[in-house]
Amino acid sequence: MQFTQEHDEIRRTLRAIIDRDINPHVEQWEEDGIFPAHEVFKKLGSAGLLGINKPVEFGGMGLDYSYAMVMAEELGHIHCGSVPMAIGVQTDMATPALARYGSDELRREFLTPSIAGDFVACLGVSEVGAGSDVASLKTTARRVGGDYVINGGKMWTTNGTQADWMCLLANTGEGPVHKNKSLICLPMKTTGVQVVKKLDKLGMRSSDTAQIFFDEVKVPVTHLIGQEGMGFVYQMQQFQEERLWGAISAVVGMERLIDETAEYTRERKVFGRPLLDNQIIHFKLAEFRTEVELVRSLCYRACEEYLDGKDVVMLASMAKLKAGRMLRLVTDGCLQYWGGAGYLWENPISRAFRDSRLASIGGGADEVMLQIISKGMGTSPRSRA
Amino acid sequence: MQFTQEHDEIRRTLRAIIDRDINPHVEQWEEDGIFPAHEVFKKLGSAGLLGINKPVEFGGMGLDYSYAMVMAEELGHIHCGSVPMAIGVQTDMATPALARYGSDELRREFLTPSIAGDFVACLGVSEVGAGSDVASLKTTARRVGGDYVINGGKMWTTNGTQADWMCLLANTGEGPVHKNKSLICLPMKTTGVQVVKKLDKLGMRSSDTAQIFFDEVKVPVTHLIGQEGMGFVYQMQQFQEERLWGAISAVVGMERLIDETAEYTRERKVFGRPLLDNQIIHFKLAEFRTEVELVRSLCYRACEEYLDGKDVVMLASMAKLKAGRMLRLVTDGCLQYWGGAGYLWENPISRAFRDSRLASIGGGADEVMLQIISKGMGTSPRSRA
Amino acid sequence: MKLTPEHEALRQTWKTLIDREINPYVDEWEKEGQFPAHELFKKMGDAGLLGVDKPVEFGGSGLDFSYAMVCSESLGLVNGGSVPMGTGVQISMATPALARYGSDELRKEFLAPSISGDFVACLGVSETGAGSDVASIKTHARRVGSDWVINGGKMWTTNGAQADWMCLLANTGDGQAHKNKSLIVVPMKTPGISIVKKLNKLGMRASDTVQTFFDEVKVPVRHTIGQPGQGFIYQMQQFQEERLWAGAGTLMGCDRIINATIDYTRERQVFGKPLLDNQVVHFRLAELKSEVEALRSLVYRACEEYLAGKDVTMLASMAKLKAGRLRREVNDACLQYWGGAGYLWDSPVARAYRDGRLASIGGGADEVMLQIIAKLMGNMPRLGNR
Amino acid sequence: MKLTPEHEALRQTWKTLIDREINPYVDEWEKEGQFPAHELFKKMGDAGLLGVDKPVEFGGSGLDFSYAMVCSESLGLVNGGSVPMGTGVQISMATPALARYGSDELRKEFLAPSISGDFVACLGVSETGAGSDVASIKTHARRVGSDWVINGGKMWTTNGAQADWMCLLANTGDGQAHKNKSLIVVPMKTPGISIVKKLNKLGMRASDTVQTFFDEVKVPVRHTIGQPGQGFIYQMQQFQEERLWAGAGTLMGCDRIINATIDYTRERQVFGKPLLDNQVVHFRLAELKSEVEALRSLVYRACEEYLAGKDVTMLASMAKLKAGRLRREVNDACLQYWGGAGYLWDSPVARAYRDGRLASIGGGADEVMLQIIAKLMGNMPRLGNR
Repeated sequence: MQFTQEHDEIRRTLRAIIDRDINPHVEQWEEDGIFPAHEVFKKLGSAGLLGINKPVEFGGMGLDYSYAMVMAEELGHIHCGSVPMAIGVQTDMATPALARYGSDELRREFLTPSIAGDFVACLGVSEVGAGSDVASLKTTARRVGGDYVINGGKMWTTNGTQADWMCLLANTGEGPVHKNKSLICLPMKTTGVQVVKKLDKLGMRSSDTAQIFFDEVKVPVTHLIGQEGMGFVYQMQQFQEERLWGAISAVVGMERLIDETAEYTRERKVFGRPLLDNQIIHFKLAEFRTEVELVRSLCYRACEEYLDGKDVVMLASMAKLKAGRMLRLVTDGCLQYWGGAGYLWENPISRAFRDSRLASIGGGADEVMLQIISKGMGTSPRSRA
Repeated sequence: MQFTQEHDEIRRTLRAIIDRDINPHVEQWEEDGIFPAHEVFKKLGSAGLLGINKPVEFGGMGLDYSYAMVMAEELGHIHCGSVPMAIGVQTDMATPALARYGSDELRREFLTPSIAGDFVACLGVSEVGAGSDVASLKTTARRVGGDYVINGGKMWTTNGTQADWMCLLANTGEGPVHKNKSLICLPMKTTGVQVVKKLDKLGMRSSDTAQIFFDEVKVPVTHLIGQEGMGFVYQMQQFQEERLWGAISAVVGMERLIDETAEYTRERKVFGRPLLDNQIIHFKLAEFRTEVELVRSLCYRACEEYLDGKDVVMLASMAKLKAGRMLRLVTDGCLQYWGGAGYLWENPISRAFRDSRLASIGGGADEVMLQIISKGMGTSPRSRA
Repeated sequence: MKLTPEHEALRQTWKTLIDREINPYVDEWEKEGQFPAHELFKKMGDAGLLGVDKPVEFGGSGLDFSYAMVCSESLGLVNGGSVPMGTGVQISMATPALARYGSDELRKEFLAPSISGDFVACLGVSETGAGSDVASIKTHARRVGSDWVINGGKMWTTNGAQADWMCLLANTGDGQAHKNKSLIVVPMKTPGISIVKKLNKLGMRASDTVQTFFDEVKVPVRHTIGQPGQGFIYQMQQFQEERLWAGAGTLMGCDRIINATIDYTRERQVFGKPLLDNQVVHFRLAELKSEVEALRSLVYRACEEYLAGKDVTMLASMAKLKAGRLRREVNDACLQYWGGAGYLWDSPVARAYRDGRLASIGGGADEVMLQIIAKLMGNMPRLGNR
Repeated sequence: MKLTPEHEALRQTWKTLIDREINPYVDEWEKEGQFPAHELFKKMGDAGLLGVDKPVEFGGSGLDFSYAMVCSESLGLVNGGSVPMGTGVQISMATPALARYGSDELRKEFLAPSISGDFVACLGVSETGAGSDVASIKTHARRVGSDWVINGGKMWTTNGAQADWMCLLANTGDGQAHKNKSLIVVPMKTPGISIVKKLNKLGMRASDTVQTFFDEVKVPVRHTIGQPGQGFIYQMQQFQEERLWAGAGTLMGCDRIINATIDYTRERQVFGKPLLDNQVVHFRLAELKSEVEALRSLVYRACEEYLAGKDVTMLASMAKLKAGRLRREVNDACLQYWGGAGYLWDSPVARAYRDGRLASIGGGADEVMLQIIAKLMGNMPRLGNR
């Protein structure tokens, strides 16, 4: 993976916004339990960072995926997990299908403002009864004249209380579960859309995660993304970007924690010498750093193959799996060396510990990744039945 | 668990035999690929160590299980895994059912000489197609007049080439797989018993592990242990002792390796100071020692409950599981600190590495233990179906 | 350690009290940032639960330490780590030395009401600069007439905001770090004591942990526990019980989370079958349960030897080490199977995850235990080489 | 690292040669305790496999290092670790410095025949007292007229019993440990060289590993590779390629064992279903495969940066570290699912288990890698504190 001037340029631009407009406010946002998505996204949008690999006609930069990946990586400099996650939803989880399959009209209406940072997007896939098991979701959108009438509900919706529109996955027909779903652009202001509550979570405290209900919600059928019945397929593709994003966005954060832990333990004296001088500590940090480079390499390689037009389902799932595992090990391991100080609420390491626990659960749990990989290896019973 | 003078006495007696009659010959036996079981067992038998918890009428000491456990623990002082394993087969795997359910006549014929050390016993349960899955074994013993006529074969039989008799598990009827089996005392000299080959193994090199075939082998029905059809049940009980034995017999060996590694690394200088001074090493040894004490405590507790007449299937399986896992970690971890020297064939640590890999496989693999424990917890699907 | 019907009865008493007086209120206490120690301890005291192994003449039951172990183990039934920790301080961290070495007068004044639940106790050992490294504490008490005049500060003090008295470790002389310390009973109302702030922690959010400062704080010299200069030794003994307590306290806490996870995954349907039917799930739970039983065996064995008068520093340290590691492993592994539901703030497993993380840090970090064990194994390098 | 059709072709050539000339004989060689290096290397030489990244004028193909990586990776197809190790010494451990810094005369005399497969090479760095700690080697060469006179000994020398020449690291001066060493080409037939014994190892049993002694061994000074005194530097560079080689060599070795385990467990019926259908089995294999792909990505990335002229000491050390750890994990985990069959001496997984254990020890132990990484992270203590 060879990086160009343009890649570095993106890193610099994003980094400047992070240092100036994001990190100084994280503490407050964490306390508020929400961050001002519109305000932050507008800044990112104005800098062109919300449409790096999106079509130019809709305000994107039209660059290849490697540039989007570089942005995801750089997001690790943000001092919490919530804001990067929200940005990831906007750029890599709720919009790829729209950008790829949406009609020009639909893209003008929803994609352009999302790239500009005027709209906040959210993704409506998970439900109370269907997290890992997407195929079994229950929300329906039945056709009535020129409208879809939507009923049901979504769970774990990031950006849910602030979003202007949702990329909704719903059942639009009977038939087999993999062929009866569609992706629909749903304006959140539509009557019948009810944000039930903001969920109180272990971590990701400045991210607003909502539960949402739909009661006879009407949207014109023109809001359909691509073809009816292709929703499941589109979403699976969209998941690929989401997983790669999830993996690469973890790398710099881990690196930062490792460095901060080295710093802290270098200053901290116990039994008269720097904590860091304990071999158990500097070796452990070396081991962590090694694992981080493994995750990074895996992402870079997946990106290269993705650019070569290869199917990277396997590599992306492996990267997501390993990133989730490592985030838990690295945050838990580093916190240990901060001792009591690391256990204090505002300490960055304790926030990272809370936030990163989500990585092995959200966007397809570790076990889902293992299932996908087993399938790809042709070793899971289902795959041979 | 409070130990008495008698316990220590047994430790002393066994330890003397190990130091005088066993350890000096281990190297040679390992090279020969076999050890003289009759010779060694005679010495143990004469000291009364082969019948510690066996009935006095047949030459045993009639002591409770805690004394047998102390002996198993002490066997860890032997510088290889093969000899302890062979002794374990004699005392805790092939003879418990006979001692508990055998007729006086049968016990006089087979138990007494096995306790005296004149007979070497082996256990005939595993088959090529039935290792973990005992119920599915294929060997049959059909009744013909006053005889059983045995056909089939056994695999992984420890002591197989030297044994005088086998405690054989065979199908003696049709019916359900848990009710159609019986345990039978089978003299190995009987015509039709054919020891096909001594297996060449990764470790346990001084133990003779055989594959055995039975072709129309006749033994009188009086050789039946207890009741016909109860074989599976008896064997499950016998497994309980086998597993507890497997766990406790691992403890001292691990302790010894940890101490020897401390010794070696204390002497060995690298970059001008003792290897042991590396925190990564003395902390790792501390962690290992902690895990060893956990295994030991679990065995002691299981023994106490066993003596109280409680069912210890769960604790025994947990002990076997954890012992197998720890043996692998401890031998692998210690070998690391011996460096190249540890990789040399005759090095005790490299032998331990080869030998101990069997612990997670033999006598019920880790996964079988997990299945038993899941069943006991009422969490495995089968157990709820 | 043989569990008698008496042990069983004690466990039952705890269970009843926990079901009735604690678990229904824990969520509320977590929100408020502390549990009402006086109110709750009084209930425990009335039930005779705060002094099982304390002398009868001061209101205790005079039973052996195994009963204290049962208290710790039973507290694992509480849905959260704060109450067990606070109660542990009261029963086995701040009071053992006083009960063993305190003068009758001192015990009448402070131990008796702590056993009856009228007083809340806290322990003053850790300082900002000296967590693991107790010998290097800076707080000192100089003798002025018949008083100690105390200056300095303590950190990470559990129960600190509500405590009536502190079992304080302070330097009362210059000499050698292991011989110049004393344990002193300090009433928290004494002028000069200021509680700087209640610490905002990752977990244990129903427990009041504070930082305290001492500015010319006067307490009578007769408040010294046992011999002046013996404080370090006493505290080391006190640590032994604290570590055994921590080991025992982990057992039912882990059982509780494992069982809750079994129930949850049995109900939860994914891909058309109970989550629990996944072999990775029930095998993992079996593995964790095995580890819990191994720890339980170690704790019981250590307790037995302790009762037999043996030195159990090694076994107690091993129990503490393993307890910390295992808690983290169990909570992390179980949370995984709860998925998003487990990530919700008030889910029992999320709370256990936050609270349990302290286990490898508080009361002597894992690395301190490793050091003790390595030392007892005779493997620690000469200081120059560390 | 982009894999071109040329890389693919090279891989094919290796596969054909391995299937035809190596795997059918490995069992036999294991019994004999060594593989016939001359015979086998000649075949590799004829196929142009021993000098892919070596200069054309000495019989090499003059391709870049990525092709050497492909050689290493392809050798993972061999059913055992001995041949890949011996070949690795020939291609990437004993010859890179000679190819890069050797005089034309020296390269004509030793490199060319090593590339054609007529000569077998070995590397003389490790000593009994200096495995990880290269700077402290004791073997020295003093200059007498136009000769070096060598005394000392080497340990753990792969190919040692069959080698025609050794790339020897010796002290050629007194000065500073990093500036007083030279790499010298030593013909193994030279008088004064005695091979003490072939070491009997836990694994790698088809590889001849020896201990060597040098007693007044004379070789002309022109046998010095590059500048005298630069030996340590050259060797450090040579180590970099050795570590990348080790990383790449682990990939297909692990793939091979994972795939063999998939095949075995798919056939093996337990409790009436294929062993592979157990979720713990196929999930575990999926996890291991993920780790292998992560390592593959790291190795490719390191190779790319190496080709781009960047310093890859850090990435190469990480690759070596992870390679050792992963080999052990894969072999141990897979052997488990083979049960008794995997414990049989000649089973591929038992051999991998024996052979693979060396990966964390040879060519710089895991702990040495950790030290290098910690150092490059700027986290190593001043020597006094270590």
